[in-house]
Amino acid sequence: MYFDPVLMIALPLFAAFLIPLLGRVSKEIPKYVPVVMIGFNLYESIMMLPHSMVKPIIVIIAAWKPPLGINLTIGALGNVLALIISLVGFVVAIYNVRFVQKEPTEKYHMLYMLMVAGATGMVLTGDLFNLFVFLEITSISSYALTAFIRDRNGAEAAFKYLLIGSLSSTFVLLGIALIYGTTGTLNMADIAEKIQHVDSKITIVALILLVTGFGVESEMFPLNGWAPDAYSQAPTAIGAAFGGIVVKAGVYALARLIYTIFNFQGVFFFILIMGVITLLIAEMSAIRQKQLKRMLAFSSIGQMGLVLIALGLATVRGVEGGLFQMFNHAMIKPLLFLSAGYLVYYSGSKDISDLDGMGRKKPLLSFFFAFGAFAIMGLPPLSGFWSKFIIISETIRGGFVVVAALALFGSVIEAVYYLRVVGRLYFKQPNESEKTKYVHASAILAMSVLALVVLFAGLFPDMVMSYLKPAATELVDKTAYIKAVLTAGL
Amino acid sequence: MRKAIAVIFLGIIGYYLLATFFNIPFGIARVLDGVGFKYLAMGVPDTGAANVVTSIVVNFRGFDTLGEVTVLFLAATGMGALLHHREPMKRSRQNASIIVKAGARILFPLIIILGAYVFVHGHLTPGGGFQGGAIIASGFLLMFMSYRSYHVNHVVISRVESLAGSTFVIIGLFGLVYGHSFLANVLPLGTVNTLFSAGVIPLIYIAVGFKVGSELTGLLDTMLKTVK
Amino acid sequence: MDILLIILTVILIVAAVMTIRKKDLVAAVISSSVVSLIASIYFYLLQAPDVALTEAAIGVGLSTIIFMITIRRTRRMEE
Amino acid sequence: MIYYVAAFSLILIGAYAVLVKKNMIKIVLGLSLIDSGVNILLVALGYINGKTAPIFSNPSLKAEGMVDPVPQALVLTAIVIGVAVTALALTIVIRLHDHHKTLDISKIRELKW
Amino acid sequence: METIPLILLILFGSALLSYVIGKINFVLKVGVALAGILVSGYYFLQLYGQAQSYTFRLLGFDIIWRINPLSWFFGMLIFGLGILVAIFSTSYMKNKERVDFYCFALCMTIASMFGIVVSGDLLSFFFFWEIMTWASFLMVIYYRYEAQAAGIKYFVMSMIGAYSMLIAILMVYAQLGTFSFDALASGWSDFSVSFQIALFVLFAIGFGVKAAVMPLHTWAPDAYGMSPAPFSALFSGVLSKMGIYGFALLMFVFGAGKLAGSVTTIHGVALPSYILAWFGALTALIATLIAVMQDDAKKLLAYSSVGQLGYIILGFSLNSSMGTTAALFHAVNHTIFKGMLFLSIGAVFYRTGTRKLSEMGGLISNMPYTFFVVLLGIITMAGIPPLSGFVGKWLIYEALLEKQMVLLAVVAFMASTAAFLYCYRLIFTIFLGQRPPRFDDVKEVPWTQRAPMLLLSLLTIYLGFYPYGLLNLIGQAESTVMGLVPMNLSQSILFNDLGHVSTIAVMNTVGTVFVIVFVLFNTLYKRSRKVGLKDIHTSGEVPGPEINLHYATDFYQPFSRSIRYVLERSADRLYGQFANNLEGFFDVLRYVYTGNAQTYALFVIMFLAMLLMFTNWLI
Repeated sequence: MYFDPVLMIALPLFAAFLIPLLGRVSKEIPKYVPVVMIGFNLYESIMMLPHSMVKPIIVIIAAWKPPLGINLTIGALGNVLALIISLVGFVVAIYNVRFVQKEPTEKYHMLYMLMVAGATGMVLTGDLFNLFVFLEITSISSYALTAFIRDRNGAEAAFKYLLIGSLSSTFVLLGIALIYGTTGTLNMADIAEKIQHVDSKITIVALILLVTGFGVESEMFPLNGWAPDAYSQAPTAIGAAFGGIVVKAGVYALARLIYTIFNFQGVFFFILIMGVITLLIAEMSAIRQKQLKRMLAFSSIGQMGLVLIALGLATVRGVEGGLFQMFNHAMIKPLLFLSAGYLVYYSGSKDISDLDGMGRKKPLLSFFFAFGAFAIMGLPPLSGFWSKFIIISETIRGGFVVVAALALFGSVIEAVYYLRVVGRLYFKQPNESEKTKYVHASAILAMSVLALVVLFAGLFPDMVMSYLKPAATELVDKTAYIKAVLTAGL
Repeated sequence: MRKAIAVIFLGIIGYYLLATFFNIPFGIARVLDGVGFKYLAMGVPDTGAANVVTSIVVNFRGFDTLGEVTVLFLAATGMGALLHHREPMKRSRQNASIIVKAGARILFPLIIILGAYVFVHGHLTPGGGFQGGAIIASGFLLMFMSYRSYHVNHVVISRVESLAGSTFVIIGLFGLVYGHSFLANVLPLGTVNTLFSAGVIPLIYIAVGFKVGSELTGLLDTMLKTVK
Repeated sequence: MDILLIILTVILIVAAVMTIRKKDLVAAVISSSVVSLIASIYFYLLQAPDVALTEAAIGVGLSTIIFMITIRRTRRMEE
Repeated sequence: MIYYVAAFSLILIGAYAVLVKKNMIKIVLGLSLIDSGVNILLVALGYINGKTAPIFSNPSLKAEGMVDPVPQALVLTAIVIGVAVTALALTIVIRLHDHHKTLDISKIRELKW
Repeated sequence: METIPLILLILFGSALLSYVIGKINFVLKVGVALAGILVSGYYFLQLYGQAQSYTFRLLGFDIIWRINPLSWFFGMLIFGLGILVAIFSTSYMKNKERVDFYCFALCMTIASMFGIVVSGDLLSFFFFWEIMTWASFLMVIYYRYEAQAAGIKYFVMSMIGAYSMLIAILMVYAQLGTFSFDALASGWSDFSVSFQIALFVLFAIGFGVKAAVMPLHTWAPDAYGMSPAPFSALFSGVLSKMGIYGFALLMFVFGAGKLAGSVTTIHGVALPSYILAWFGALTALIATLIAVMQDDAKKLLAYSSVGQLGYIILGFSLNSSMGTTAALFHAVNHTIFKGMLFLSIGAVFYRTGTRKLSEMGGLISNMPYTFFVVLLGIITMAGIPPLSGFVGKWLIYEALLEKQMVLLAVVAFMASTAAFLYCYRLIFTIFLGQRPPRFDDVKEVPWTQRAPMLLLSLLTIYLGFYPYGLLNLIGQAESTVMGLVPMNLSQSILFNDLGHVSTIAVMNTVGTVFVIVFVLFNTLYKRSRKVGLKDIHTSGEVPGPEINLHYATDFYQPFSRSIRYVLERSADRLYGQFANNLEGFFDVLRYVYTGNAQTYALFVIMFLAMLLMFTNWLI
């Protein structure tokens, strides 16, 4: 039993508008509002799952059938991503409850909730311009959150992010202009239907503009200059959420574009190549990082490179692998970020070299970090293994042996730098014994949930995959999606 | 060096994009089955708003507008968060001359009324919540500029903002409850070209007007204040 | 009509160039508000009075003010 | 056509400012120039020669005689989003200036490599 | 419940359980781990001679777990040594920190190795292979502070190997659409020659890393040396055998040994196999030479282990029945004597707290049992009759001569002879000579440690005397799984084209001679002479006064001078340099992230411009 899915977006917005009022009542309330709202989203996306697997749920807004009105199209893919986003969002929201002490906290919670709502909107909407609006909601809240700490580096990172983000969003707008100018519609399914009759010289330019725009959010090289800075300078929880929320929405938009709306075969190969380049450059940069969070940021980019490779394969199985990788990345990266955030906090320095012997002082945090590192390296039986395995297997099946070898080379590099950090945590003699500080229970809870999900997905990958298969099918075979939207309510 | 590279690549982009856009002839109705003409045909009979742009912004694509309001809200919130200081803040500005002050006194109510007029008549004439809100904000700006001591109550502003924003969503939820879809126009459409027509459209635009007005005012206030 | 349009366009481009050329940021911002103003006239000519009004209120008015405030809080000259 | 040229001039000039100008306020100005350009372009795409604004201010007007209203609605949204981004960008610029005492973006690169 | 999943479940379960319960007290964690291994060992014994298989689908892939004589053979090694090591650990690990961690890693390693041998498809093979890698990695880093470099080196090299194997596996999958061994076995000969060679090379790299084939061996000395002694035994004795098992699969089950198509053959062996044979032989020789130079007892054993594995690979690469028999037989031997030696070095370490040969001496009277075990161990290792080591080496020489590879036989023989050098040193420096005063009150190790060592010693005597049972087992594996005709066997006599040898006769002869010499020696040279610490002959050279002549440190000084050329060009250093250069390159590359926001914006513009210019490629 699920409620109208539009509430997944409307209620967080409503709550966000109300937070200033609620904040007057008590300072405590705003802390829990995101937990409740995103928890509701989580509930919704779980309850919708059995329905959306069968056929897309079309939600009509303002009583206008598509393509006239805006509609939410919750196919398997959108639902799975909404689930991922709400799950990560929920966990990070729990973490936020105690972690955020920087004033003004109520604004922080507001921004955070809107970021999650925006990302949810991006993956649920069926309208191209609405996608743009939600992209802006997501990215503006991300800009503000990046600079939230208000130190010099945070502002710098935020400015970079904003510059690149807004530059690219104008390209998105240009692309939308081109599409509207030639097809006269903004509904994605309708566009997909009508764009076949448009001169491909025009549509390819539209696609390029849109890919450039959404490539920024999905961390494609060379559009990812913002990522390492933003990840490392944002508050820890936000850095964790970027990988699981903002980037996922960006990749979703990218996938939607290249699979559903447009139909260019060469683009897939292009995405594949960009994926490899992204992966390699990110891993190579990561290995030389001195700061822990910055290293994690580069590693995150590398993981997205792997996702892009999977999307570039354009096979159902490959996309499944890519979605699985996205799922894993969304679970593991927050785990790493949250534990790293605490480790950095306790060691009092952002540098990896100051983490010596934290394994002794903070065994649980270090365990979570090591667990996450092992999972992201793709060691069985953790879930990272399966996604990597499927992607590489499909890459080789597609005949791209060199690509697979390069991706694996990237994995080796990844193993090296993660092991170096884990080594610091465990192998080095702790420099001096400080009195141990308290780790909030909400943080431990958040990390445990993520770790359990990772372990569970690794032991029972079929459970996860059974939901990803319809999602991948929906993406690769777009006819069902288009039909569902255009016949909605008839 | 950077200049040269930038010019070269911008030249390339400009060339290719212009070439592409020249393929789309200007000033000709190209896509006859596009949604735009359907909106034109349906706008008045089905929404009751004389201004089709308004009916699109508030009704057909009302969800976008909700997002848009959120974006503005986000920007205001973000700025508030970024310029937050623990110490109380003040505007530092010399009092303006007596003429300006006197003028401002007279102009301020007029500007507010103009703004209100613009957003109340959004469904009939050009203009609407955003424009009206901006006009109201400029009225407050005038007061900020003229009177050093002029003070807007932050609590009031944020309450207006909150209430206006939640009104928008509540109207949407009413649509969900009574009209089976979010933001559905559940009120009677009335007679076209009268003030009380077009169902929820004016209500939403009024809410948007209040919200945008208070948000922009708050935004300007935030930017003008500094720590002494 | 065409001549008016061409004159407007020339002013637009000149104003845009001035926006990025002027060392004095206040002058640059004023130039950019001229750009917005002309854009607003464009919108009017393109039968978009709603957009014209918005651009006039927000582009010409509000964002100019925001720029001005920023300049006052930072520095006026481009170094 | 001249609208296209004007729009692209704005976009390119703005992009040039973003890419080359060192002063951050200039960069933000460049961004808003790009926004204006894109907006002009969008509205121009909806224009149809000899047709009127999409407002039925008196009953004699016919739907067939009006320009496409959708781009106008989109631009309305885009303008508001643009100003929101500009405002936020300028706030960040103020913060950066507070910290670094400069507006020169090439001097603000503590996060690199 | 099916036996195979049951065993895996017990092992993995006891790993987790011993870790969780292990927080409570010592007896519980060790008890749980030991019980888990013993119970699963019991179930494993029941699998003998059966042909069970268990299949299920995972992620749309068919997973097959099955037992056959070959996997039973290797399973026997795993459980045989695994149980002994577990028993040994009960006292060895007492009063050590993080025993729960140790037990976890031990059980995980054994479980994953068992998983490898029962895998009937490449996917689960790779899955368990990876688990084995990280589980043993946890063991290598057990002594955390010193072990970091060794651990990371081990892990990274294993990963490179595993990924090269993964590429091969997935190339097979791309061709056949299935991971099953059977399909690969029947489909192998249909592959094109270049594809076969590519697969062969990729698989060989993957297995070669685990089997420590030179030049992929560099992790081995450090990793063996760093892990706790009981685990070193398992590491060298069984874990490295997984690489050997891989080679057995590759050469005989998959059929890479008889590379179909037009590949040059040398002495009846396909070229890739022939090259592999040389790799094996040179590994045996060079590793032995390096082993001679080691001062750390465990490193010495580690290099010797690398060398012995070289022999085994040499045996496999001959692609003949005799070679395979020799290899498998030697694999068992190696497990036994490496188990003995590592455990006894562990025992010595347990009592003395050092592994440096130069610091020890004269422990014979303190630890007589251990001395006895080491004595038997080095005799087997050097391949001297009458113990089982002789049978294995004899078979290898025979197999080489059968193929008329004289040169290889010479190299192998040289390596075997050189092994005497370090064998002698091992026993001499630890147990003979003079005892440093601080070791005066060293006691023999407890029975839980003595028993496994003695058991292994009995086994090596038994196998030297009566290898028939083991050879029969190997024969079964060869005929049913590996597609070879097993050797002609009769009770204790080994036949081949060149002749035959009777182990009983050998045993009798050697035994008689030994008794005679022992008696003569004791009667004729009854008086023993106390020697000074520096009274020693340096490989026949007269030492100059400037040479520090402690008998342990500079035992083979002139010899080491003569092979310095080899030592200086170690692969390890080469890899280190390569890795450094690579990192330097990465360092340059990351400068694309200049930190300047405008540069990033320029990247966006350039990206867009490039795409617009090459639109034709995208359509």
